[in-house]
Amino acid sequence: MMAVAAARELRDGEVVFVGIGLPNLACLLARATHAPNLVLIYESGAVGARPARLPLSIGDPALVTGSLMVCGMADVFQCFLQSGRIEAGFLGAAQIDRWGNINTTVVGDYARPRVRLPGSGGAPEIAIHARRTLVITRLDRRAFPERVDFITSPGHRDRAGVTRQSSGMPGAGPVRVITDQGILAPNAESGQLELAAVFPGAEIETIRRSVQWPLSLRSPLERVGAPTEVELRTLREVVDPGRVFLK
Amino acid sequence: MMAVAAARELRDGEVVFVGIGLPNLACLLARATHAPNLVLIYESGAVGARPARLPLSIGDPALVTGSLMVCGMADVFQCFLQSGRIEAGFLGAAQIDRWGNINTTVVGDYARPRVRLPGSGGAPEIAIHARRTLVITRLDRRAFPERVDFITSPGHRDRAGVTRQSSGMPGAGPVRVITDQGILAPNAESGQLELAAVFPGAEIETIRRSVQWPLSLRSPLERVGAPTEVELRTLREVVDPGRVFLK
Amino acid sequence: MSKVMTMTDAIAAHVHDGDVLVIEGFTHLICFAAAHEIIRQGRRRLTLCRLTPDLVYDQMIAAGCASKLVFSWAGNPGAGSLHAFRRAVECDPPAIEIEEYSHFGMVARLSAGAARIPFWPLRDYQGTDLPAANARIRSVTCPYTGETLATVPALNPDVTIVHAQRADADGNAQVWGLLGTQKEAAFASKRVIVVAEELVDASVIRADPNRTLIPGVIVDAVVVEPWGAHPSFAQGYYDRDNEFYVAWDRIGRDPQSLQQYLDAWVHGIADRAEYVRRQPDLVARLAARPAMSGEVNYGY
Amino acid sequence: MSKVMTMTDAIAAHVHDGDVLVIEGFTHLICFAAAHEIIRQGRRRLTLCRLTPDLVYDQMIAAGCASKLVFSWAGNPGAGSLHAFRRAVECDPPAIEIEEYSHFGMVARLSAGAARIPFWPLRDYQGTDLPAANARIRSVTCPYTGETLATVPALNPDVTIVHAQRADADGNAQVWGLLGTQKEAAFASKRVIVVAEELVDASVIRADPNRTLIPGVIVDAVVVEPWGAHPSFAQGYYDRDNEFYVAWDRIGRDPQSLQQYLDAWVHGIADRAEYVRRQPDLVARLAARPAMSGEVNYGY
Repeated sequence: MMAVAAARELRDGEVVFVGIGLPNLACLLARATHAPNLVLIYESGAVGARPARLPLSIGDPALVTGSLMVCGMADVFQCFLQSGRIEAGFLGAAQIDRWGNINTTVVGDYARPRVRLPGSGGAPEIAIHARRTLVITRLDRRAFPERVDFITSPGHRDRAGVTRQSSGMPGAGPVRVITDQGILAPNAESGQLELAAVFPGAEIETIRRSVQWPLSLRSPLERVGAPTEVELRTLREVVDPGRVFLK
Repeated sequence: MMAVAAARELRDGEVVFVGIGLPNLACLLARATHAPNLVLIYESGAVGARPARLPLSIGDPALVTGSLMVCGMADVFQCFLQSGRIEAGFLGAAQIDRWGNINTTVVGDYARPRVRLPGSGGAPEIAIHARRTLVITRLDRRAFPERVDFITSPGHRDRAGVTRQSSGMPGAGPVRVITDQGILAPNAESGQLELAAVFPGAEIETIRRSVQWPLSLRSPLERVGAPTEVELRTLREVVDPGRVFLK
Repeated sequence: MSKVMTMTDAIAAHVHDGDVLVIEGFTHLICFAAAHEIIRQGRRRLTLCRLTPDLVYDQMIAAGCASKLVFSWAGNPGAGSLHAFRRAVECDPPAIEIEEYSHFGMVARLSAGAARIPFWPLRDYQGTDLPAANARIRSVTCPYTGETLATVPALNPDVTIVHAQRADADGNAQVWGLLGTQKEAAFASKRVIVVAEELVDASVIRADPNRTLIPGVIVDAVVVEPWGAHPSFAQGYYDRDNEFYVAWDRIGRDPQSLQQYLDAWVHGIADRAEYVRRQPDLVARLAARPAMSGEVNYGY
Repeated sequence: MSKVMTMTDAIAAHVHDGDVLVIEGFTHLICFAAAHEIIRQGRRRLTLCRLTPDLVYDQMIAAGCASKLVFSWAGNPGAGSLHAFRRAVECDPPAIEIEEYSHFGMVARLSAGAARIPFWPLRDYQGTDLPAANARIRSVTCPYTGETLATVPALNPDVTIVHAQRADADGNAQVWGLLGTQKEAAFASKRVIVVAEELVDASVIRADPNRTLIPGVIVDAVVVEPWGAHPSFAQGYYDRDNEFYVAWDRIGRDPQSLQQYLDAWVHGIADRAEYVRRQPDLVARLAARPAMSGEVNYGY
């Protein structure tokens, strides 16, 4: 359902900065259904990739074979991302706060980590430069704290309350946080994440209890339709027939 | 004779930034005689070029075919030149002063030019970054003034008398000014150009009258040997059989 | 959706009076076909930017298209002076404005433009008169070493025209041989026109993706124009017309003969196809002989 | 003069205790053969730099080679954690020092290093805790717009090891597929070791000069090592060994099983040739199938 919901967020013809796992499933699904002209760019340098198999890593050789362009990473970050050519970027999150600030660096104190996570990768620059970002993460009380332990990628306001526009960030930031139970989106005025859409079978109260800040409800609250027959079949038969990422 | 004298300045195995015309003849001659492992780099991006014909322009296709590497010009200037990988660079000069400052920009006032010359090209950065530069220009009183009309490429001291080391320039600057009658070189202490070597048949007094500043003589003054049989034959039969640049 | 159109339509749609224009290519792949169409359509007040104005901008200056030139080396490569340029800057007052850098400075301006940052740092210009002649050459202090480095400002053209050996209908363009600053100029530009010697199927591009210099996602129009870079050259397609470069010194020296050239070879013909038809000796004189690259394997 | 030597000799000559080391390759062409030889020769107090430490530095950390890690994403790509890395930084006090950037920051550090300027400007890090965690992330004011841009300092390694598909005896190295930051790291480095899947005659290089990523003039040693990048991959030669990457999560999780791995596959064998001989299934499992690039013409 997360992959389906993410796929629906993509528009035909867009240039998308793709990560491995669910983002990749979402992009491949979107391209196989409503967005055949989606251009997939991977931080490894593959542009317009058409992988013949589901890539297991962001640098899978299948991303290269038959792609439109392969360039060095300096070009990826300077000429594509920093120059504003990326319309949508995906981010994961170990923790995310009410402003959409994301932590993928460390649980606990930076100098004395309880759990050391992989770190930044390209996430901060995606969060700053992509015209909009889509965050994909499971709903979990520990993952949605009042305050993240470390801001790896910026959301709509920093710790001092300064907005991303005032900090000079070109992109719109995390416009959708897609969880396994519903979608959070920033309030148009405050930038604070509120519940914007609920997936079939999900309970609003459960969702609220899974978030450590008082979660507002958007009105009207969108009820997301279940994956269609076509979406499910495409996912299972075309995108991930080997069930590498699908459970 | 100028091409022969310039060729003799090059050492085997060096990486040389080449210009078209005499510098190119000098490099090809050096490679055909005492320096078979000279690596020729052209500002157009051809590295390790082995032109099958004498290139008429710095971007001749013959510089590309069979070269070791062709890269973009950002790499030429950043990764090769600015990074200090170039051992010798050639410069031409419309005017050159006693400190080796070179003008290739304008005769007369910059805003109201009497003669507009082509301008900088890559000369300032060659003059600053190549470990040493070789200047090739005909001896002529107008070309060796007390003060150049415009400093396009820096020599050993600027107009205020500041040395190139104090200005933070990595290269040694113009270590040889090769003319049609002899070679000028900077005094080891002052950096002022003095007459270091005289070609066969040239008169010291004629040379001195062709320079607008009081030209010192290095002691001992080198008497350059005439082009050898091998040098002449190589130039005429191997390097420029079509007599494009040789008179 | 195909972006392929005629040169006439591409210039009409994307090159406007007053634009900041880059016709790219360092001696290699200079799109004279586009320049001639711009002259024919009578564009005015253009700011022309190139490292080497070359004959291409000398012709456009002579035709009255330019109000300003941004450059680093204004000669006829290997053959002498650009006389229309010299007449325009040696007259009093000058007929065009100039803004002058070194090659490295121009490369750095386009690199900054492509990366969309406002300046680029370089070690250059110490002891020269260039910063005094051009107030846009400035400096910055390194936040680590305290050193002073020179800076140049980003150059972000309104439109860049890139000539490529081949492209697909979406504008994915492959270039080999000298690369100049084509990639940087295209990424720096608001609009991009790709002109190709050959239109190829996307499968040709996808067979060798490292060869792609310009991605279709930044391209607005694709024009297919064989011999479109003559008298400059296209590696693997045709040689540089050195005879014409030498002849230009004579043509350009006399304003009247230059005007006759423009009348006959630009205004007097409809398009590049006619230009090629009227020079039946081009193939015999300049067509490239084979020197093949060999293949590599992209499989896994 | 040929620069070809054995891996043993190249590491002995060019990698010293205390060096700042880069083994390059972004998932592609990571030279495990060099890392294993460095482990075998018992190098100590290395500062290891890579965007993604990957299994290659996880193994070197486990083997005790490293005192510091400079990086931007420390995970097992597509398969989980780097457990030796985590143990080293999660213990109190940490067993290794870390210096952390984002990918763009690391790319920019190497770009500055390659261009030999002391810093690189980028738009990044606003609103993040990275500058607070790493005092080497600073800022600079644009001399044109007055804007504040982030900066990172140049990275100039003592030695960089680049794996290439093919090279000639002088070190002119050609790479296709993913290019990572190999070019920048090599140009930034004081010494460069090129490791190639195949040694080719210079004529192969000269037939396609645009394919050359590293010029021989900056290379100190050439090592010919087929399968030298396994378990990472070499486009056109062999696939990524995803099974091994997944297995590493289990091997690395337990310090004892990790030590057994190092004993068996690093200390317990002489060189990469033996490593390949002892895995006779590699070819059947991973050898690349053909997907040819096609040729282009470099003639004129």
